[in-house]
Amino acid sequence: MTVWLEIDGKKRRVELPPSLTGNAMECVVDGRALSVNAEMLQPGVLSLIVEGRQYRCILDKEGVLIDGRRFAFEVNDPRSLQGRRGAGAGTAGPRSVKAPMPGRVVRVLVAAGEDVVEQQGIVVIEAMKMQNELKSPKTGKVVRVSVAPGDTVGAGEVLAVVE
Amino acid sequence: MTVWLEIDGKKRRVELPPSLTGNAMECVVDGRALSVNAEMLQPGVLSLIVEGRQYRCILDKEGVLIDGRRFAFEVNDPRSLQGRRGAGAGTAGPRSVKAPMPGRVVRVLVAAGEDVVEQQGIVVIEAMKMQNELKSPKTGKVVRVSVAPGDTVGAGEVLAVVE
Amino acid sequence: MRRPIKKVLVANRGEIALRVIRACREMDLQTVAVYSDADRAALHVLHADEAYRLGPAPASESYLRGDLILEIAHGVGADAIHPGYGFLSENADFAEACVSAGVVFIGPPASAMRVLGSKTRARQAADAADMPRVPGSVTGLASIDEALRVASGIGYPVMLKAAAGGGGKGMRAVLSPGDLASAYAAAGSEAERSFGSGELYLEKLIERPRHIEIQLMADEHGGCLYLGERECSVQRRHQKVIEEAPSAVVSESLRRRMGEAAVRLALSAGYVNAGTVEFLVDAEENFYFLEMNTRLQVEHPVTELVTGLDLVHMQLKIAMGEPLELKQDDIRLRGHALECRIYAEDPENQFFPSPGLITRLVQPSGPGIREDCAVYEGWTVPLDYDPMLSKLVAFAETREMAIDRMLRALDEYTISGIKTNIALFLRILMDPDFRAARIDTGYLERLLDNGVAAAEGSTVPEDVVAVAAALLASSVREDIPAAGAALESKWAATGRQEGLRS
Amino acid sequence: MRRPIKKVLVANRGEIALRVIRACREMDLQTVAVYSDADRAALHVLHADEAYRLGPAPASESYLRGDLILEIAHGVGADAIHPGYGFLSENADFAEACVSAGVVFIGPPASAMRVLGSKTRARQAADAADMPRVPGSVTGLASIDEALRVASGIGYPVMLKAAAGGGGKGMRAVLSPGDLASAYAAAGSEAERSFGSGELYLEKLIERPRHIEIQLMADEHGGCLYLGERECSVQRRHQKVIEEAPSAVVSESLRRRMGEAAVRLALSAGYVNAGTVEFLVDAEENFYFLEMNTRLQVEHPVTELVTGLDLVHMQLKIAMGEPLELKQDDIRLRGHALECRIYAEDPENQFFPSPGLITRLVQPSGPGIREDCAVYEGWTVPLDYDPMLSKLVAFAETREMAIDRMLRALDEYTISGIKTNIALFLRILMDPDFRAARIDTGYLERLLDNGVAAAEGSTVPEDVVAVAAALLASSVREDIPAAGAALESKWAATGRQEGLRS
Repeated sequence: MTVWLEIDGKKRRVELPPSLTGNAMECVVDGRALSVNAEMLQPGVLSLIVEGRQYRCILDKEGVLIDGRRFAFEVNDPRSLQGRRGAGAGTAGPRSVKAPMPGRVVRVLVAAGEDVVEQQGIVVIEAMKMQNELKSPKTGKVVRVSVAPGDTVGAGEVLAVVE
Repeated sequence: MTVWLEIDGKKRRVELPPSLTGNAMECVVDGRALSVNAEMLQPGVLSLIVEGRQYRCILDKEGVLIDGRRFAFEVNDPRSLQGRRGAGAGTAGPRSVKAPMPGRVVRVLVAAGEDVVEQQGIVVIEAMKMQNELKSPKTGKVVRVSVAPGDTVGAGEVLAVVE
Repeated sequence: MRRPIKKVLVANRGEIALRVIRACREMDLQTVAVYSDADRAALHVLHADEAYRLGPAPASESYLRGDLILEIAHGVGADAIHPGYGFLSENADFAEACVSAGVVFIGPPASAMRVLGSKTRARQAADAADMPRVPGSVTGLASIDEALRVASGIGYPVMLKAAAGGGGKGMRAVLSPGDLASAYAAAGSEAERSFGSGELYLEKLIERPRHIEIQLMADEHGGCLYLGERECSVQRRHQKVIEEAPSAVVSESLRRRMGEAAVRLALSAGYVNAGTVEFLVDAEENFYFLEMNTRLQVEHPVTELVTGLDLVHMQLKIAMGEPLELKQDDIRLRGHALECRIYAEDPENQFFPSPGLITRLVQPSGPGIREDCAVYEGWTVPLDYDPMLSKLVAFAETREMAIDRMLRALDEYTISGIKTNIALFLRILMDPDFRAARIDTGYLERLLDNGVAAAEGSTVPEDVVAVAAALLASSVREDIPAAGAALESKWAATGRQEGLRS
Repeated sequence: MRRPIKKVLVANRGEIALRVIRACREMDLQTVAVYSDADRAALHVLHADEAYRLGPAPASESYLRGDLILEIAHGVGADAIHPGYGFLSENADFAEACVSAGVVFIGPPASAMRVLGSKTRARQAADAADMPRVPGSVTGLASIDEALRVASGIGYPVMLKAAAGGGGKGMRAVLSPGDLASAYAAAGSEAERSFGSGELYLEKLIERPRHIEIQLMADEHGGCLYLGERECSVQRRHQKVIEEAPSAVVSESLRRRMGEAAVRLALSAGYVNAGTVEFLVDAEENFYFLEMNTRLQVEHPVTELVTGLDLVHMQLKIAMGEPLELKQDDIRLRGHALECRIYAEDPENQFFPSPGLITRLVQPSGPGIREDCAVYEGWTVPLDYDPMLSKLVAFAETREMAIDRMLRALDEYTISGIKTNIALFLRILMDPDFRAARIDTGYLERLLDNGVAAAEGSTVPEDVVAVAAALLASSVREDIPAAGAALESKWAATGRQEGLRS
């Protein structure tokens, strides 16, 4: 089985043996052979031994934690794993200001049609007793503000669009 | 949905609402109505509030642990839950001596054809550095001994039969 | 006079509610939990003997509904209420209502709360107990003119603070007279919004102060002990992030002087039960009274570990009218304890809160590790309350070993599904300044200016990361069911699969 | 002389291997785990920096393979080996082999192990250090005739013991001369089977003795401390079940006398590193030398909690050649600690071992609770090793509160899928005799004669049990995957479901 990945923005191709017999596995990473000893303790919790070195690997929302350090990755396969977005996305064209988490809109700092600069405050939302100012992703003009103070918004919901 | 149970040897009939809306549920136990507030925190971990009293209920191998106390139960439905055996089984006819856990046979204390009394030692098996003498379930004659010293046996495996 | 307590209602949620419930169980007291609609699946409910719904998720409709809570306490025959911290814990009217309803409020008398709860009145009390304090206005400022007058009197820089405030809300540093007017307006309205009172006062700004507080425990019989200090200088936006006991800079004599001053203040106000007096300490070991918290503090566990005492057990005994069993000389500090407040927030993204479903939880344990935590795998962290998930506490013989032990524990800790500030702690605990105890209340903000990511580079080869990712991705677990969902989701399925009669 | 240690190989498994690995991480030492085929998914492997396979599951082919372990240590450049307890920890030949291979053995020198490891030689050393011991034969018994002669000399009842023995194997109580011959034969063959040596000795049987032991820590420079005692009288078949520190019956003066006697013995044998001297103590506070364990003990955590020290950190520093930092007067006991050994066994069915898959694990935490544990949800407890799953330890100001705290923690504890002895602990901790510290080495067997089930009846109404059972039964979880299975089982499925190219 072959898995295409993007790790910290870098494309990788990993060939895994078609089936697992025991823990020893011969893998091929970008053409290089790699012998590993793998054991899945719990779903999402993997012990990997490579040349004697043991790695504690835990599947995380944004990627994999290995020995306490996070590596963001994305499986380049539409049919696999949802929600493994890395960073990215260009700055050209309209950009939307999205709610990073569920919350309540406290203040709207701009109006449609207003010119804004990158990092200028657009909307303030509150969650868990903390207020957070959401800033403009780019310099441009506010084409739309889709929320008003008091609104509750879900994570990822578009609050405004800057063009 | 109706569930037939046997709890600590007693038959119970529990009618649960066909679907769950929120936590409040009207149940009927052996014809008596009972309003409960149920929340499943994790599969097998249930918080039950009845008339204000809160019960911490955890599904266990032999039954359910409620506030630390175990209640063995069995669902009287052939198609449901395997392996919820209570006690039971008569003393008439041939009875077999089974391995209560996986282990290794250390000694065989009787031979086929031998007369034995109830609780007489039949086989000694060892697991986790501990030896355990398995005793005859009844007074009678050993009709078969199916293991020899050194054999490894699985849980539930028949070691000998007494008639 | 002794009053028997048999059943305690815990008017709080989260780890502190569970911690109080555990203490009650250990003292063989019945426990009553209350919960909002967001908390039916919370652990403080699961571990209580009785549980009652308060209302919808917002605190104003649930955990702040003192009337409802008292009604429940009355209905179920609870003879005492433990308020925990936050919510109603410093509400003198509620404390009073409890007393008149014949329910013991596990905390100070309303009178003492009123004196010490208001910053301005507390400052007057502090002066009376001749406790050193930061020069500044004793009473609230009537106007911007008075503010300007007072400020020029004590000299800039100065700090504006909300009289009813806390947690940094309604606070502004002012460096010169020109900035005072705007800061006065901003702080006033922020205070109005946050506390319903715009009253401000003003004091001299101490440069690079440490935040050090004294834990007090007072009984009804005039007994009052100080249980050493806590160093809480590692703060972000005036919120404590790491606390420790003892402080690396407090000498035995400074401890005694601060402790005795704190005791004087408490006794002067007729204080009873657990309380904390906060001080600013400058580089010359001068200490200045800041404020008093008239409740159990979040960070009380570090004091428990170095004193060997259980503060909640002591609170309960005091509430029963018992005198303190210990004398001041019996209080001995041993070893060093460190607490990390693990928050559901994203340090790499402006510390945005990160509520949601916890899909994987691997918690540390073993020697010297204590965790006060009320989350679990499958729990959905609500967006309605404080983002604290857990208090991870490490104890060891020395400060250095406590830090290294905490690092070990944080390495073992995994919380998936939501963002947490665990990586931030690794960064702080490996920072030479923190390890050398060169910290003040501005320390963390300065550290954060250099970015959050931990310094040390990874020792994990790229190919290993690739294989790990590939294996995990291709054997990914089906998402674990959220609490509540568990029941419903399985429901139909099981009905079918097992053919239970419908 | 100081010797640097950078990398430690832990020649053990289970909770003690993990505990040692944690201590190493805290001291910034690299860790090397070794594992048998039954332990690839064990936590001591998951938490190590390096991990190497030893061989098949049986200890004789894995954890007892000193040759293999030394080979690995050599190959990976480990400068020290920590043996934990059991397995190779008291094997003098292995200790010697380490030294000659230039690897530090974290424990006493082989010479001291040889003297104190053999019970008969240890008894001679005890006499030399004029330490009181139970009257009896110093050397092994040559024959039944000698046994009869010695027995009549000291008077019945007497106890036959295996010279190379431990854990109660090869032990027999003999009440009258008539029973001696058969007991001698039985004990001899049992000793032969268990230890490869049938050598027996004989001593006077002390009535209702307590088992109390002294923890020692000795450096290479002639320094030796006693870290107080542990009360280990709650035993089943001579296996410790509950340990506590301090002992409820040991006075300050008795502690000093026992401690100083233990130190004398250790110094006389040139002992270094952690060790424990076991005593029998009778009702008149007489103490008799029993044996010395030349290693870290399972129950060391209770000593750590009351002294505030970390014994494994001390072991590592001593192994590096450092002198002890503390003097005897620095050792102060504070509070009370209790340890429950949670075993995979079925108290309701002759304590049969209960290996297998752990399908649900809910662990206690919070104030005063420490757990040293190396199992997890999804772990399959192997049948090849000791059945200990976890060491649950409770600390509090007093013995009574430590007991009640342990009860609280045990109530929170759930292990499903296998049987455990948790219910037995509830029974013991609620027993008036235990709570009054009226215990001796026969206490538990007597308690068990009255059956295991906890006394108190349930307060749970039948109908509630019925509804709980019905809800859980009809929303039953699919069994969680066993470790290892996780990977394979998901494999094909995922391949299909996600259509990853094959």
